[in-house]
Amino acid sequence: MAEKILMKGNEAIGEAAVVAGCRHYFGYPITPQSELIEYMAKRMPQVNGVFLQAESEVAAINMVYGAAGAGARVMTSSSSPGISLKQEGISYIAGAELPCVIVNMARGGPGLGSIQPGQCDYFQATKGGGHGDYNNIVLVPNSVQELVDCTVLAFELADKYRNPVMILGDGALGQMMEPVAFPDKAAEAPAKPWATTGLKGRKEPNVINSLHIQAPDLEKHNYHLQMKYKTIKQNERRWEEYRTEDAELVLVAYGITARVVQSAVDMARAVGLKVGLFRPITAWPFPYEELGRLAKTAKGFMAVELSAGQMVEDVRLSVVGSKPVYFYGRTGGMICTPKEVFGIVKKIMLGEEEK
Amino acid sequence: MAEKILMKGNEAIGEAAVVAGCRHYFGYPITPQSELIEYMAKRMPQVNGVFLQAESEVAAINMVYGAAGAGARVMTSSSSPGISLKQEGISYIAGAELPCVIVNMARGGPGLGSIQPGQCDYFQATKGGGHGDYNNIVLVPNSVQELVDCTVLAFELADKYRNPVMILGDGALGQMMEPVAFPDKAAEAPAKPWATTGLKGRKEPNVINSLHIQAPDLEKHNYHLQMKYKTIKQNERRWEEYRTEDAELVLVAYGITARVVQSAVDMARAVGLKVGLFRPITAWPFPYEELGRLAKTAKGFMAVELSAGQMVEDVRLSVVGSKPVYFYGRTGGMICTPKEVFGIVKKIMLGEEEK
Amino acid sequence: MTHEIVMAGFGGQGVMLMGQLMTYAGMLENKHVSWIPSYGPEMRGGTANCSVIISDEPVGAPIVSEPTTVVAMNLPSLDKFEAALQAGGNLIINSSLIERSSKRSDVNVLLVPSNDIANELGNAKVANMVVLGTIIAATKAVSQESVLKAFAKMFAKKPELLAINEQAIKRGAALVNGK
Amino acid sequence: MTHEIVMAGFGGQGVMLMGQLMTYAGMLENKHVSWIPSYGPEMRGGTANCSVIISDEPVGAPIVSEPTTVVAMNLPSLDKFEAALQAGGNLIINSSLIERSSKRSDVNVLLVPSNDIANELGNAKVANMVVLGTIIAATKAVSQESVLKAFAKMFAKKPELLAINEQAIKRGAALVNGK
Amino acid sequence: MPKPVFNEERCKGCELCTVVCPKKIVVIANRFNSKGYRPATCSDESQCIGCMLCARTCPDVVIEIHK
Amino acid sequence: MPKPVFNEERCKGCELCTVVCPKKIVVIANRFNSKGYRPATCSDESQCIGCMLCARTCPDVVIEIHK
Amino acid sequence: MAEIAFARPESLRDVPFHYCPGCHHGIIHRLVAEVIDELKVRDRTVGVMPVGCSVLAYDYFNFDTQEAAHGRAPAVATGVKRVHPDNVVFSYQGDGDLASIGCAEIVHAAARGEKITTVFVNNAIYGMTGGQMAPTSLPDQVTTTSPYGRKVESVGMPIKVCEMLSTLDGAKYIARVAVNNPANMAKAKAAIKKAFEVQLSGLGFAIVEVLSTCPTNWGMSPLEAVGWMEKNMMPYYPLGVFKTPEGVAK
Amino acid sequence: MAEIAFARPESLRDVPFHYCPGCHHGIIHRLVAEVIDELKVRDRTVGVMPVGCSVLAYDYFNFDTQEAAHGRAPAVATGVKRVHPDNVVFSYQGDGDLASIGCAEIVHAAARGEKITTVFVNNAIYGMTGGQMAPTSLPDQVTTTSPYGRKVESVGMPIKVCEMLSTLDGAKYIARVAVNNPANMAKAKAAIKKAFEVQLSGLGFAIVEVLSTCPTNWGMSPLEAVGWMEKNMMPYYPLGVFKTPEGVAK
Ligand SMILES: Cc1ncc(C[n+]2csc(CCOP(=O)(O)OP(=O)(O)O)c2C)c(N)n1
Ligand SMILES: Cc1ncc(C[n+]2csc(CCOP(=O)(O)OP(=O)(O)O)c2C)c(N)n1
Ligand code: SF4
Ligand code: SF4
Ligand code: SF4
Ligand code: SF4
Ligand code: SF4
Ligand code: SF4
Ligand SMILES: [Mg+2]
Ligand SMILES: [Mg+2]
Repeated sequence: MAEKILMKGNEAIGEAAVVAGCRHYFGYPITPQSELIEYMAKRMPQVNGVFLQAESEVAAINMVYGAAGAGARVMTSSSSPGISLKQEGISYIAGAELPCVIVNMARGGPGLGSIQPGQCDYFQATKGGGHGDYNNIVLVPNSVQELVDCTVLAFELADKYRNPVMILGDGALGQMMEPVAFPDKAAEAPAKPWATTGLKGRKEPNVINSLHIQAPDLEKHNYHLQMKYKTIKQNERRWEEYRTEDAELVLVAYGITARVVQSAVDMARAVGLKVGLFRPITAWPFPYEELGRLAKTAKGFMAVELSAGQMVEDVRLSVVGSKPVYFYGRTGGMICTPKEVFGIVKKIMLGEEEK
Repeated sequence: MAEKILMKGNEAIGEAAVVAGCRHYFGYPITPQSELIEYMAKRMPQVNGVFLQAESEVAAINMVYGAAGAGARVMTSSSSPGISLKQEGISYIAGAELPCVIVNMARGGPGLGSIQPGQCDYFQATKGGGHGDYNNIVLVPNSVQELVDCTVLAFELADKYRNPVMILGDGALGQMMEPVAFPDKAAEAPAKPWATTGLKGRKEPNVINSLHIQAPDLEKHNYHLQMKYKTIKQNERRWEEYRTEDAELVLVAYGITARVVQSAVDMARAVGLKVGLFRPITAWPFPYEELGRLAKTAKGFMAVELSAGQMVEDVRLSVVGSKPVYFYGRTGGMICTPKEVFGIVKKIMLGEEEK
Repeated sequence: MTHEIVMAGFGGQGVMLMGQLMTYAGMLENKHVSWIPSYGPEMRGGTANCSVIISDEPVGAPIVSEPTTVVAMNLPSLDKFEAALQAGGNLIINSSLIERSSKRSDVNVLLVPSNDIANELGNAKVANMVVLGTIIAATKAVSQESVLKAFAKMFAKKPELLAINEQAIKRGAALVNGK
Repeated sequence: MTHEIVMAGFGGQGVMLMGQLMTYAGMLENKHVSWIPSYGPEMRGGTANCSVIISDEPVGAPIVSEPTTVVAMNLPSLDKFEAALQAGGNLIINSSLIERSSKRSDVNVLLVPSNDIANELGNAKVANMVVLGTIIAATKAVSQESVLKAFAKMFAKKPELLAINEQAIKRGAALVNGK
Repeated sequence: MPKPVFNEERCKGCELCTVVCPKKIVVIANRFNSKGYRPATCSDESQCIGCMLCARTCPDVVIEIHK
Repeated sequence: MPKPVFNEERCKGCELCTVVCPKKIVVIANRFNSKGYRPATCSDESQCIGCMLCARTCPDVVIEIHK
Repeated sequence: MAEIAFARPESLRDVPFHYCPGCHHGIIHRLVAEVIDELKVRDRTVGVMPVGCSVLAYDYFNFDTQEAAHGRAPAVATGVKRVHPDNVVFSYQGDGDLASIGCAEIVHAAARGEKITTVFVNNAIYGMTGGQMAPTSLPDQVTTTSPYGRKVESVGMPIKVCEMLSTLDGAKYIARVAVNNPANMAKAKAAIKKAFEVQLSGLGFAIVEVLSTCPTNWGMSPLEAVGWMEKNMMPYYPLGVFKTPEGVAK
Repeated sequence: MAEIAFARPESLRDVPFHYCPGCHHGIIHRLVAEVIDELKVRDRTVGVMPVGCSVLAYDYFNFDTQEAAHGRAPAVATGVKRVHPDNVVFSYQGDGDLASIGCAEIVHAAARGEKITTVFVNNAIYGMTGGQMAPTSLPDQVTTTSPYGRKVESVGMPIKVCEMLSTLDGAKYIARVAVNNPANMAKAKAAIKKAFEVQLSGLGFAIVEVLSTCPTNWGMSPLEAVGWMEKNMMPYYPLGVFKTPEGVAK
C-alpha cells in the first residue's frame, strides 16, 4: 500500500483497474461516469493498455465479450440507460462464462431520468437485467477506498469464477473525493487455457459460445451455471455490521445511502435508541443468512434505498416474515439526509410508521 | 364472439391485436415468435395498418415509443435476446407513460441459448429489465384462447394506465394450435389529448418525455408513477385456482407450465393426494395476497417453472415464511411432464424433498 | 376419452398437416383439442413431430409424453417413440419406408404401405392422407366426415384437391375397417 | 471535532478547488475527509457548490445538509445556504460581489472583499484563495501550512503559482487573525 | 429609422454579433446583466442600416430590429 | 488418371456439381443415401480430366479429386 | 409601436436557451423555427429531440415534440410519421447521437426513404457530457477521451455522414451547411427549407448537416471557435448539396 | 494410395454441414478455409461467427472461434484483435446480421480502420429464421415479412453495403464477388485472400461481400436459385473491387 492520495471515486476505479492488471477498456461516455472513461483514455496508453471509445454501449459490451474471450482482463463502465443497452451482451457473457468487470454509476430513472445519483438499478443488477437464468456478482461499495478495493476484487472474482462482476455505484460515489491507498497489485490472473488466442500449437480449437442448440445440452449447461452460482453464494457473501449487536431496529442500506444511514444510527444511539446498520457489500450474492440471523435479536428492519423499494425484497426474503420490514426511499436523484432517516427511525421506534 | 377457429398462438396474438384496434406494428424477426411478425406483415396491409420490419429490436421499441407517443395502439414482439435489447426503450416508455404492448415469446437462455420454450425471463419482465423504478404490467396466459384474451386486455390496460404491458409467453404457447374465438372488438381507445399529433389548433405543445432534469421534479414524477402502480396493484391482479379449496400442497405455475401442472394435479388427486394449482395470470402485479391467503389452509407450496427459480421468490414473498416453499424447475428449453411433476409431488407429500 | 397422439417423420412428409387436420376435425366435433409441433433447432432435413390431443375434457399439458397412438413415418421416428407408447395403444408404421415392424407385443401394430398406396392412387403426395385414414379408423378419435370437412376448410381455395385426398383417407381407413 | 463546510458560488469562481485544497490539507493532517460536488444538470452558467467534511472520526454522509461553515461567493449562494447553517457556525460572505450581510444573528459572519483583495494583489484569479485563507483561519479545521503543502502537491507542475496564492491565503487569514 | 433592440437580460456576451455589423456599431457594454454577462449594445443607433445581420447572427435571439 | 471420389453420405443431391463438369460425367444416382438424398456420382471415371470444377463447386465438400 | 423587421419566430417559445455563450445550437434552432413558420406547418409539426446539449429543445420549440433516447430519434420519428403521415416530422440530432450510437437508425431511416427531415448538428465533439471524442472529431483533435489527440491509426478518420448517406437511394436531399457567417446562414436556412419541402412532397428522406461550434468544450471564445471551425472543419467537411431530388448536385 | 489433387482444407473440420442442399454457405466456408491454409495463419486465426444460418460455423472451422451476438461480430472481432494484434481476426456475417441489426458495428469497424477482415454473405434474405426480408432483399421480392413483395415506397431500396462502406476512409479493401460459377469462385477466393492480406499488412479494414443463394427460403431448387441470383441480384449488386489499398478501383 502506497501513501494515500485524494481522488474522485470514478477515477479511483480507473486506477484500481490498472493496478488489477486491466489493460483493456471499452466504453461510451455518459454522466455521471464520464470521469472514469476519461481517466482510462489518459491512463491506458501510459501503461501500454488499450482504450477504445466504442460507438455505443452495445458495441462496448460486445468488445468486452471479444476481449474477455481472448483472455484479457477487461472492463467497461456506464450509467443506467447505458447499462440497460448492455443487457443482451451481459447475458451472452454470463452464458459464455467470460470474466469481465462492468461498472454502473447509477442515476435517477426511469428513462432519461436525471443525472443525479440513484440506486434504482438494484433489481436490474441482481435479478433481471438480461434474459435467462444467470447472475452477475454485484459489489456495492460505499466509499472511494472501497471502490478501489472492490474494483481489484472484481477482477479477481471475475477470473476465479469466469463470471461477469458488476460494480454498482451511484453518481455521488463516483464524484466524491476521499483519500485512498492503492494496493501494489492484484492477484495474478489465472491461466486461461480456454481463451481464443489462436491455436498456437494447441490441437483442439477453443470456442467462446453461449449457444446450445439442443435443449438437453442447454439444460446441462444451466445446471453447471447454477452449481457455480451456488458455490459463489457459499463463498462470496460480503457485508458489514455497525452497532447491530443489541439493535432493536436494523437499518439495511448499501453504497452512499449506507453512509447516510450510519450517521443516522449515530444520531439515534446518541438519544439512546438501539439502532444498527447492516450493510451488504455484495448485493448478489445477498447475505440472506447473515441478515436473517439478526431477526433473532432485532424487533424490526428497515431498508433505506435511493429507489422506490428494490433491495427491500431481499430484506424480506432474509427475514422471512418473522419481523416487520419497513422501507424508506428517495428517488429521482434525491439523497436522504441523516436527520431525515433519524426522523423515520424515531417514528418507527415509537410505533407510528406503517409497515 | 365468432365461431371457433384453429390457430397457432403466435398468429392468434396477431389477430387479437387487430381486433383490439392495433394498426401499428414494429418488430424484428426471431425464433420462436416469427409467426407473429409474419402474421402482422400479411394482416396489417389488409386492415390499412402499418407493418414495418425495423432494423433491430432497439429501433423497433423506439418506433413503438414514437407511435405510442403519437397516439396509436401499437405493438412489438420478440423473444428473449431481442427483449433484452429493448430494455432501455422500455424504461423510456414507462418513464414517458406511453401505452403499448410488448410480446416476449421466451426461449432458453442465457445468451444465445436455445430456441426451445423457456420461462427464464420472469425476473426481467417483472422486476429488473431496464433501469429505474418502473413496472410493466405482465400477463402470463396459458392457452391460445387466453393469449387472445390477454392481448385484447393488454391494449385496454395499456391505454387505461398509460403503461407498457408485456405478454410473457413462451415458444410452446406461440407454436401450439388450439381452437379460439375472437371477441368482436375491444374497448375503444380513450382520447389521448397528450399525444403529439401536431398542434392542430391546440395552444400548448404536447411533449413526450422522460427527462426531469431537476432531481425534485423527477422524484415527484416517480411518486406519481408509484401511485399509479399502487392503483394497478389494487385493481388488476388476476389469477386462477384449481382444486385449491382443500389443497395441502399448492403448486404455483403459469403459462405452459401451468397446463403441465394441472395435469399433474389431476394425477395426484386421482390417488387421493390433496393438491391444487394456483396460476397467476398477471405476473405483475403478482397476486401476493391471494396466494398468501392459501397459506392458512395449505401445508406447503411449490413453484414449478421453466427456469432455475425466479417466480419462486414471489411465492416466498407471498407466503412470508409461514409455510415451506419448494421449487421445481427445468431449464434450457426442456419442458417438464405431468408425470415428472407428480413424482415430485409424491416425494414432498411423503416428506422426502428438501426445501 | 383422451387421445394423445404423436406423429413423426422427415420434414416434408406432411406430418404436421396430418396432425392439424385431425385437430381441426376434433374441433369441429366440439371436442377439446390441441396441436403442438416439436420444433427442433432451425436445422434442415431433420425429423419433425407433433403432438395432437383430442379429448372430452379440457386439455392440460399439450406436449404428449406417453402417447395413446404413435405414428412413425420413418425409421428414426419409430426408434424414438416406440417405447413411449402406452400399452394397448396404436402403433402406426409407414411400412413403405420402414422395413422392420414393432418390437413390442403389448400394442396394436398397424403397417401402412402409404407411399405405395399413394403411388397407386397416382399422387405420391397423398401418402400422409393414407396414414391419416388409418389413424382415424384405428383410434376413432374423430370421424372421417369431420376430417373431410376440416380438409375442405383448410384448403378452401383449392377444392380440386379434395377428391384425391378423400380417396387416400378411405384407402388408409380400409386397412383397419377392412380387416 | 467535525467540520462540515458548504462552499458555493458561480461556476468559474474556483469554489471546487477551494474545497479540494482544504480536503487535501485535511488528509495531509491524517484527518478523515471527504469532498463532494453538487453536480446539477449539465447546464452552463449555473451555481456550483461542494460539501467538505474534515473530522477526527470516519465520515458518514458526505453531503452536508447542516453545515458548520457556509461560504457564499455570490448572492444566490448566500440566499440558498444561509438558513441551513448551524447556530454558532461561520458564515463567510464574499463582500466584493454580495451587497447584503447576513440576516442571522446567531452565527459568526465574516465579510471578505475577496475580489478587491485579489485585484490589490494584482491577480484577479486568486479571490478564492483569499476566501480560503479566511475559512481556515475562522474554522481552524486545517493549518495554513497543510493547505500550502496541498497546493504545492496539486500544482506540482506549476511551482511558480505558489507565491501569489500563499499571499492571497495570508491576506484572507489576516481578516480573522488580525481582528 | 431602423433600430436594433437588445433584450439585454438574454444576452450572453458572446460577441458574435459584434463582428458582423457592417457599421461596427454593435459593441459589448461595460456593465453586467443579472446573469453576470456583459451584454451587447448599439453604440450609435443612428448609423444602423437595418441589415439585420446582428439579429440573424445572435444565437440567443437577443436582438429585434425595429423599423 | 484423375478420378473424382464422392463421399456419398455427405452428398445432398443439390446438383450444383452436375452442371459444371465439362465432360458431363457427374450425374445424380438413382439411389438414396441414409439421409434420404440421391447422391451425385461419376458416370464414367475414365473421361475425367481432373479439372476439379465439380469438387470446387460442391458446397458440402463431398468430392475429392485423386490423381 | 414600431414595426418589427426581425423578431423571434412563432415556432420558438419566448424562453432563454440554456446553451453556452456563442453556441451555434441557438442559431440552428432559430433557422428551423423560421422555416417551419414560413412553410406554415407549425400546426402539424412534430419534432423529435436528441440526447445531447439540445436535449431541452422540447422546451424551446413551439410545436409538439418527443424526446428520444440517445441516438434513436430517427426510429422515434419513424414511429410518429407512420402514425400521422400528414405530420411534418423532423429529428434534430448531434454528431454523437446521430453518427455514433444512432448510426444504424439514421442509415436505415435514410435507406427506407422515410419521409422525415433530419437536422444534424456536427460540432465534432460530445457537448453535453463534457467534451468527449465524436466520430466526427478531427484528426489529432484533443478531447477528454482523446487526450493525446485523435489518433487516426487507432480510431480512424472522422466519418463524413453526408457522403456516406449519399450512397443510399432513399435519401433524396442531402446538404452540408454552416452558420459561421450571415451568407452561410442564409444558405443553411435555404437548405433546411428544401429538406422540409422534400418531406412535404413525399419524396423521401432529407438531411441537412450543419457544421457547428462548441466553444466550451473546444476551450475557446465563441469567435475563436468560429475561426477554428473555418480553418479545421470546413476543409475536411466540404459544404454543399450532395443530393437533390432532381439528382443534380448543386 | 492415390495422390489427392483436391481435398478438404485443413482449416475445415471433417464434419458435415447442416446447410440445406446447394446452399452457398458451404462453398464460402471452404474458400475461407483454403485462404487461411494458403496464408499459413491457421495457428493464429480467430474467427467470429454470426447469428444466422452460419451460426454453427464454429463447429466447422478448425481454428479458434467466438460466437457473437446477432449483428455484433465486428465489435467482438475488435475486442479480440485489440487483445491480440498478431492474431488474424475475421468476422463472418449474413446480410441480416451485418446490414440490419449490426449496421452501426460494421460502419464503425470500417471507419476505425479496424484491422480485421469481414466475409459478408449476402443472400438477400434472413435464412435462419425462415425467410424474412433483409435490408438487401430486392424490390418486389416476396419474403415472409414482405408477403406482397418488397414495397420500395414503404421500405426503400436495398442497401448496397460495399458502396456505402467505400465512403469510409478506414475501409481499405472492399470487393463484391459471387460463387455462382467456377470462374467467379476463383475471383471470390482471390478477393478473400486479398482481404486477409490487407489485414496481415496492417493496413486497415477489409470486407468481401459474397452474393449467395438461399434455395430453401427463395423456394427454388439449388440450380434455379443460382439462376435467380444471376438474373436478379447481380444486376443490382455489381461484382467488382470497390477499393484497394492502392486506391485503384479494379
Ligand atoms: C444510452 C446513452 N448513452 C450515453 C448517454 C450520455 N450522453 C448524453 S448526450 C451524449 C453525447 C452528446 O453529443 P452530441 O450528440 O454530439 O450532441 P452535442 O451535445 O454535441 O450537441 C451522450 C454520450 C445517454 N444519455 N444515453
Ligand atoms: C438479438 C437477436 N435478434 C434476432 C435474432 C434472430 N435471428 C437469428 S438469425 C437472424 C437473421 C439471419 O439472417 P442473415 O444474417 O441474413 O443470415 P442467413 O441466415 O441468411 O445466413 C435473426 C433475425 C437473434 N438471434 N438475436
Ligand atoms: S441591423 Fe445591421 S447595421 Fe444595424 S446594428 Fe444590426 S448589424 Fe449593425
Ligand atoms: S450575439 Fe447575441 S448573445 Fe451574443 S453578444 Fe450579441 S446579442 Fe449577446
Ligand atoms: S474433375 Fe472435372 S472432369 Fe472430372 S468429374 Fe470433376 S468436373 Fe468432371
Ligand atoms: S455438389 Fe456436392 S452435395 Fe451437391 S450433388 Fe454434387 S456432390 Fe452432392
Ligand atoms: S457544451 Fe458546446 S454544444 Fe453544448 S451548449 Fe455549450 S457550446 Fe453548445
Ligand atoms: S436456409 Fe438458406 S441460407 Fe440457410 S442453410 Fe438453408 S439455403 Fe442456406
Ligand atoms: Mg456534438
Ligand atoms: Mg441472409
